[in-house]
Amino acid sequence: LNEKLLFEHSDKGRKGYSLPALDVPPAHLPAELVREDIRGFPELSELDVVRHFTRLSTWNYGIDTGFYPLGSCTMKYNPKVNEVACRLPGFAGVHPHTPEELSQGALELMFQLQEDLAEISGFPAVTLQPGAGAHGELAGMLMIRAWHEARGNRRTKVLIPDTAHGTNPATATLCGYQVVSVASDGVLRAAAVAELMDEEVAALMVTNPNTLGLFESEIAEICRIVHDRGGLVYCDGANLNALMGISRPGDAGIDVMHFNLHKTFATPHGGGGPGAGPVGVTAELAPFLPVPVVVRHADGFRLDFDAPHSIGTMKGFYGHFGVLVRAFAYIRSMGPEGLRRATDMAVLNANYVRARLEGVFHLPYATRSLHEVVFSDRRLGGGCRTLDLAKRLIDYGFHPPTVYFPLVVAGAIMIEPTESESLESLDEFCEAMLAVAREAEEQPELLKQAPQCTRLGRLDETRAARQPRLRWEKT
Amino acid sequence: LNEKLLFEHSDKGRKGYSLPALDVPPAHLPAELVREDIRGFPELSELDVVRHFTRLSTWNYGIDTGFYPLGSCTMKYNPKVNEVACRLPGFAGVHPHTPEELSQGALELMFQLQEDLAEISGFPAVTLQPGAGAHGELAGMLMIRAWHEARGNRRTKVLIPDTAHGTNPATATLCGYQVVSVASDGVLRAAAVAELMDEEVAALMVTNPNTLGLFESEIAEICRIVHDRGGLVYCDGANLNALMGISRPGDAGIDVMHFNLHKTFATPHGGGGPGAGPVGVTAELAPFLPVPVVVRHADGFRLDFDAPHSIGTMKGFYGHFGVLVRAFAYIRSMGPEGLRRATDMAVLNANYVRARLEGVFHLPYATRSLHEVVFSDRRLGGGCRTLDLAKRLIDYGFHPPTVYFPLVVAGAIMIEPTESESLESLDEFCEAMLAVAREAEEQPELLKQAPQCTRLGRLDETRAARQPRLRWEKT
Amino acid sequence: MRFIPQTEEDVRQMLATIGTGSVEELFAEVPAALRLDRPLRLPPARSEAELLAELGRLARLNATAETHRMFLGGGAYNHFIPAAVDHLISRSEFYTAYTPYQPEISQGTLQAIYEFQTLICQLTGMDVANASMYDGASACAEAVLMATRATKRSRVLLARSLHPDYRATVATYCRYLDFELVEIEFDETGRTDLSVLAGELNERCAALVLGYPNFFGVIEDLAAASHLTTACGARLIAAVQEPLALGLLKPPAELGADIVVGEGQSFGLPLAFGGPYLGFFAARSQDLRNLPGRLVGETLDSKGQRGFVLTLATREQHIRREKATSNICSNQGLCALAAAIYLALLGRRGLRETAEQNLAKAAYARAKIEALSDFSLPFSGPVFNEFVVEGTIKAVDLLRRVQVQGILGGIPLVRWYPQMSNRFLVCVTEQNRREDIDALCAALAGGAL
Amino acid sequence: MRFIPQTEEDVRQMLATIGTGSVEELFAEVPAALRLDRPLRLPPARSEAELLAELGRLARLNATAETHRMFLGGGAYNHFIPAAVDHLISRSEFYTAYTPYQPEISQGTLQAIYEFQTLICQLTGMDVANASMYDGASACAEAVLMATRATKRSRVLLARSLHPDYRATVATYCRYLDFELVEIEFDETGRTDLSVLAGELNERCAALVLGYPNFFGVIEDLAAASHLTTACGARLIAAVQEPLALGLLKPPAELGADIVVGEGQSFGLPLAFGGPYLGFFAARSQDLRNLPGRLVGETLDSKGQRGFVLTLATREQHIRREKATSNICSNQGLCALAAAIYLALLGRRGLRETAEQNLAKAAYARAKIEALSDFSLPFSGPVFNEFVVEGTIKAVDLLRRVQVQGILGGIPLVRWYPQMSNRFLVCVTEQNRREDIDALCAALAGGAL
Repeated sequence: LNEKLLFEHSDKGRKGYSLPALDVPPAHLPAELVREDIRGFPELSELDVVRHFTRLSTWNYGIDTGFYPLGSCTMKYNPKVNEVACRLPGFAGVHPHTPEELSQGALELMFQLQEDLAEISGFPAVTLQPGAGAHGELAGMLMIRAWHEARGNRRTKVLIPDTAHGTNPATATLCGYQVVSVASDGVLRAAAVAELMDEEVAALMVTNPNTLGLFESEIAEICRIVHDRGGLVYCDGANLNALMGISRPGDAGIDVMHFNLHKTFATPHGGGGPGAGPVGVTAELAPFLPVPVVVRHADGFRLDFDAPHSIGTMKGFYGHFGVLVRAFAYIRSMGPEGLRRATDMAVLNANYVRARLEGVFHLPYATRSLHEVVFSDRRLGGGCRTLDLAKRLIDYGFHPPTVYFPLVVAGAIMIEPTESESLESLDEFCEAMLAVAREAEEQPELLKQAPQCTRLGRLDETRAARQPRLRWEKT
Repeated sequence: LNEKLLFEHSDKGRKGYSLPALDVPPAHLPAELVREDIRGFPELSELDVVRHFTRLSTWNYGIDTGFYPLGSCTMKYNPKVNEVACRLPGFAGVHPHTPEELSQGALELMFQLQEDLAEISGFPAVTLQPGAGAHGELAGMLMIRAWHEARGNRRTKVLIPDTAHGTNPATATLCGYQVVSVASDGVLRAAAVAELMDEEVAALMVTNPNTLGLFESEIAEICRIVHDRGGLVYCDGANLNALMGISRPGDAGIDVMHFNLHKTFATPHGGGGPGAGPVGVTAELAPFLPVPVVVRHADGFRLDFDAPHSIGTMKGFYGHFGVLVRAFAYIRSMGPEGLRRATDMAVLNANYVRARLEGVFHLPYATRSLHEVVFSDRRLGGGCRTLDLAKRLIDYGFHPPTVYFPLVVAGAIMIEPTESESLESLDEFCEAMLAVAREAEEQPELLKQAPQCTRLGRLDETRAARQPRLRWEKT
Repeated sequence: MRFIPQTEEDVRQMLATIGTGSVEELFAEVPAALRLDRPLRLPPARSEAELLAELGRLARLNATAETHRMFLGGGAYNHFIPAAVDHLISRSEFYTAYTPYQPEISQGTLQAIYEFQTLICQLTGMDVANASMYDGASACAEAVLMATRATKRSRVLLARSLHPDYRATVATYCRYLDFELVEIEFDETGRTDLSVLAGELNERCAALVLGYPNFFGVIEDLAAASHLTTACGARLIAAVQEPLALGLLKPPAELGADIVVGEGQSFGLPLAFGGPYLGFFAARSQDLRNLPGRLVGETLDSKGQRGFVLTLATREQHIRREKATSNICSNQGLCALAAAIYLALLGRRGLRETAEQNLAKAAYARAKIEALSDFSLPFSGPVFNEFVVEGTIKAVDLLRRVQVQGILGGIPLVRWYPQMSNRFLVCVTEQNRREDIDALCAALAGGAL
Repeated sequence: MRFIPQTEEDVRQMLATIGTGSVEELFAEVPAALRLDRPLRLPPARSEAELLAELGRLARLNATAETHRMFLGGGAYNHFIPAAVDHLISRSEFYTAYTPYQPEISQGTLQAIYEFQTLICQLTGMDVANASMYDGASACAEAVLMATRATKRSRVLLARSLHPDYRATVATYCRYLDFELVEIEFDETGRTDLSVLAGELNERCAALVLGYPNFFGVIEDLAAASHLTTACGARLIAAVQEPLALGLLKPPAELGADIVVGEGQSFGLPLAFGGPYLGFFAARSQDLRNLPGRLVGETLDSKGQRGFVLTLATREQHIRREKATSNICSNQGLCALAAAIYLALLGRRGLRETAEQNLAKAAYARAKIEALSDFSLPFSGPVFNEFVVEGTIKAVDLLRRVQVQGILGGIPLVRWYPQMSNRFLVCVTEQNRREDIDALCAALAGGAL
């Protein structure tokens, strides 16, 4: 069934809200400040609105709908109790300008979460302020630059491996750096870094495990090389789910790392956000953290704005508090054994999928995988490409893996099952992958015309970009 | 996509729960009291369970999914704020054995709801205890019998019109009465009642408006006849949505009536329950109400168990309190004008659907409809029956109307739109009905093979009854 | 009005289609004499914010386990409800649906109820379970009615140790059905006195109803009772007021029960001042066509796929009318769904471990209370998570003193057992921490002085 | 572990398939020197009940509008959120989904965001809006960056009356980009001093940023500012910290703004100690290909049906990498959804009436406070729902006295404006009843003594 746009449903005079009667005299602004009616704005009853968005929701696919092996996104289960926790009136209703003595609960939670993230990552200082991973990257790279500037040593370049997320170079640019790409052979080699590392390089940005799901086994040596030449190492923490309780980036020589709470710590992705991107740093970089950080005093917890070397503030207020509550609830629910078990099982699941599929799908890198595995479409028959496979998987009831990323693998198919999935789910998914591979050989049109089981068929993205229509207008 | 049964998913050792560590010594029962493991019992993770029931939910159709014109069921919008209200910790968490001084909020709400229902219906005394409409009927008919017994006048029969819900005769039987059916010509005629009314008749059970959606216009005269011969009149309140602020059954001479809070007062139907079936009675019948009723004293509200003439208790505790909270919230949200407007618009909506369809569908009774309208399949072409029409409407995205009820109309199609639906919804539904009628003429197989757009096709109900399989067992 | 969508323009247009001049005219069939000539006398409409403020005020007047240490049981239990339960039953496809009369668009409800029926069968050991009833008390009454139908007998024995609401509800349902209801005394174990029972059983008996556990928290000897009922052809009905006990206790079927009914509130339903709760009803295959209430059965669709439908409706009132097996025409659908979710989450091990925690905590509390100088435990029979305590003063007074210290210490028994003025019923669940129990004992000791 | 499904038997079987002997071996690529040789030092796992108890304890330490009369604004507003908003965003299809990269199974998110974009365009009067950003402050920073890209200029003027967090965030974002940031003073109206502004504007200016309303709650004269910026080719950026004002105020586009950014928290998002909130970003068509952030556009599917997709991704970092228009690669999807639902519920009339109530209540409070002997209103410009009050003692001390009476009376301004030690910002919304305002006035009068 189709569902019109809100604006197409509307009927002059309908309403879906209620206000108390006004208990003070009405007031008026000078007429020249006041707008006309908003043309085209919705007018609907509460049921109209509820039905509209309920219907829309049914065209979406979430973790609760089924297996969601989107590589690099760590689509693990979002515990229901966390949704209750962040809605507790004392958390949902506390105003950010509330005096500290009346927001001790919020501050204590943030303080404890700072400490927890520090222990998990091996970084002594943590800011919770950034709103997402890329925002954390920006905060982290600004701190790196501030550190260099404080030493009177500006530097101009940042090294980034060819497997990196696109946000890494975008962030480096935003910090005024020039990006130098480093080739890897799946794993980043110390020698390759050594060759490019010079006195103009402010930092190396790495992801560990990298976007191929491989541990950067030369990372300690790489950090030494960068440090020896006066640089710092930034780690994109997107893949921390592979390392909890196993290895701490802070112990390996990394200087700065962001966390994706919406990946590793089970906060929901919300169809694109909100996430949260705390950043951990070494003691040396701690003076540069954004303000405020939460500190503990004898008489309670406080927001500390007094940091002369701070890079400043990354956004309004103190962080995505509602997301922080969920992540904190997750860490407390898991405990140290639970987090370690999550990592163990995430890696086991990825390796199981790899083992079941590698005979049929082309595996570009043979190194042992951690939490995700990247195949390519090279062996796919019938002229089918990765996109066709992805769309056909939809017909089998699965969310497709990440496709065409990382860029170093042509036609990449990047599968991250996470620890949340049972063997039963993995088997069903592997069967589907194998069935689609057979279909590609035998009936490639099934892939090329997929998806068939969705309300809409394959969407024309080129048309959208060539003739942009970005808002509804009355026709 | 299919979804296995819980038991078919299970894997020995999985769990979806967590308990605090036991903080007292373990204890043991005598071994002969202790069971073996429960064979076949589920073992699932939290995600397994969440995904299972999320998927199941998507195979259901609710009011939030779309138009639900189920006649006699008053499928109106269930306001979201009422779901919040009944979950307030002070309502959801109060134990029924809490001392009265610590449950004054619950008692005050119940007292106010008793008063509200009394005002809406015109009955001075109300019990909130019955768990559903049929349970209210049972309470009401037991009170009628108790009243007769108290007068030393047993009586043996109950008159019930042929348009009545099946629960009416079933209830009368449960009270030890013999059922005498009264023929109607759409509306119950005073003359027909007069003819059957004698000294053995304890009561007449009517529904007003009746299940054809017609007001029982001779009801005052009928009540006089029954009363004159020593009987009482019971009213099935299922259709009260047609009368709020218009006419009060208690003013018309009715002695007892049950309310369906899950119909008239917008509490959700829950896929079959829980509902709530309060009963209103005249002052004369008040001593026979079930215990307890909530009474107001100088020092607060109390549960009054001291009623020597009471028929006793209908179930555990005091009523479906969680449902009562929702109904109370609804009444307060609507106010007197809102309830009246609901009735006006419910009746307008039904008459609009009638006007749009009556040229095409056969309308067995020409009397002005109130809140619902009953057609029959007599004019449906291509050998199609009501069931075929119903299943085909599913393909159009609508929940079918009530079918084959009331029994006095062969192939009945009973449509109750309620006030919640916009003109836009009604038009879409009427277009679909007219389209299906055309299809019946031109392509009757579309109806006979419907539904096609659902996960399952038409289900074999005969097979289910002939070879009953009422539980899963390991095969 | 945010719940009513018609605009004045809509109304005009609809009236034109209908061919009437006003909404008023649509009520032409309602005689003037029956018309209400004034507005309803109700408070004016509240906005959503005002409504929540008013209800919030009322809600805060009530004591809960958040405001008090709670030791109340007696047919309603303070168990933890995992957040996933409420999340799932809040899916509007479940809670805004009607009875699944159109199975093709109701498979969610139907499969969940089929799973619920199976879970109840597994817990009780019975062959068949219905789709649920209003609550434990009314399910018990329906069980008595079924036993009389099945045996065509009219004498019914009820243990006096059976929950008083269950006994009262049976009495109400049977009020005009010419049955003979007899109550059977309990002995010093708190269990039904088997010698009295033996004397009252005869070939006119349709049924015996025992609590399992009973109102005193004591576990009745179903096996012994079953020997006696079987001998005279009466049905043994086990009525389970605390179903969590079935995580640990032998299933009633194994001990010879013929019908098992009970209250499912413990399985994921909030206390909510007594309702809505969840009656369950299970029986042996022999009684299949005598069952009251709805049943969901498995079948096939037109393409041969498995599906579920309401079935055996010929027992029910919309077809059988006055010959129906019961007048019930709904079930507690959403409550049964909650129970199925709860049981699926706890699963095999969780149910057992939760039951074991209840057992252990109650045992700890019993031992500690028994050691207090002014308290004794009058009944010697085995208990699960609640038990009767006898003090030296009136329980009502004692508990009021305890209550002042923020403790809901138990339920005075005098209302139902007038000779038990110094006795009260204490319930301990997995929700009570050791420190709560210790606080209760301290308060009892202090209150008894 | 209830979130991890693998049983020991599963693990054995999976290891066999993989061909390794232990899970440990899967980490063979992690050098021993980098292995953590101890368990993480974190508190042990909590059960769900324990977790809720612990979080409940923390939550109860915080003041809210349920515990205090609240007059705090300053970029975050206490507005009523209809229950339907939370119900709908709690549909797991929405909140457990990722970014809608696969449009065929993401039409729910995509259509909702398209509707959000449209609603923002309608509110601001702009041509195009993106799919949202982290919050108002970061959206403001992105707007400055876009203006410098579009104009290829590097001088940026920020009103000193602009929200301090917005100014600080702009400064952070621009820290290493060789821009010249200049702050423009306000005058006694509380609005930006247009004569100072005229002096600072020149042909090197990329942008001027004004609050609308500004941090003092005052409505800036956008039209006048626009004449000046247009004359020198700079972009006028309106930053809306209280978007409810747009229900009543002229849309910035109509007054000549080139870019409109702001904070959407007022539209159905909880206060939540400052986040997650909702940055919105709207611009004119000329800037379409310079926009930061995600965009949803309309297109057709293979059968010619209307559908929605993420579009113009060539601006973004996963394609453009270091040449991207921004490094942002997410949006506040669920917050944007909440805002769309909120706006749809309020609708045309509701938004206006809610704005009018805010205006009226703030006017009532202003008049009443102004009448108090020790208080004055330092700024004369028109305000919407918040305003600056000047007392005769330090605002921090005064507000602490008011707080003791259960009133969060306002925000001291001294932290951002050191000369304003006696001034504070008071916000009044539709949630404050007249009696709350009266209580505030009484407490202020008492506190000033």
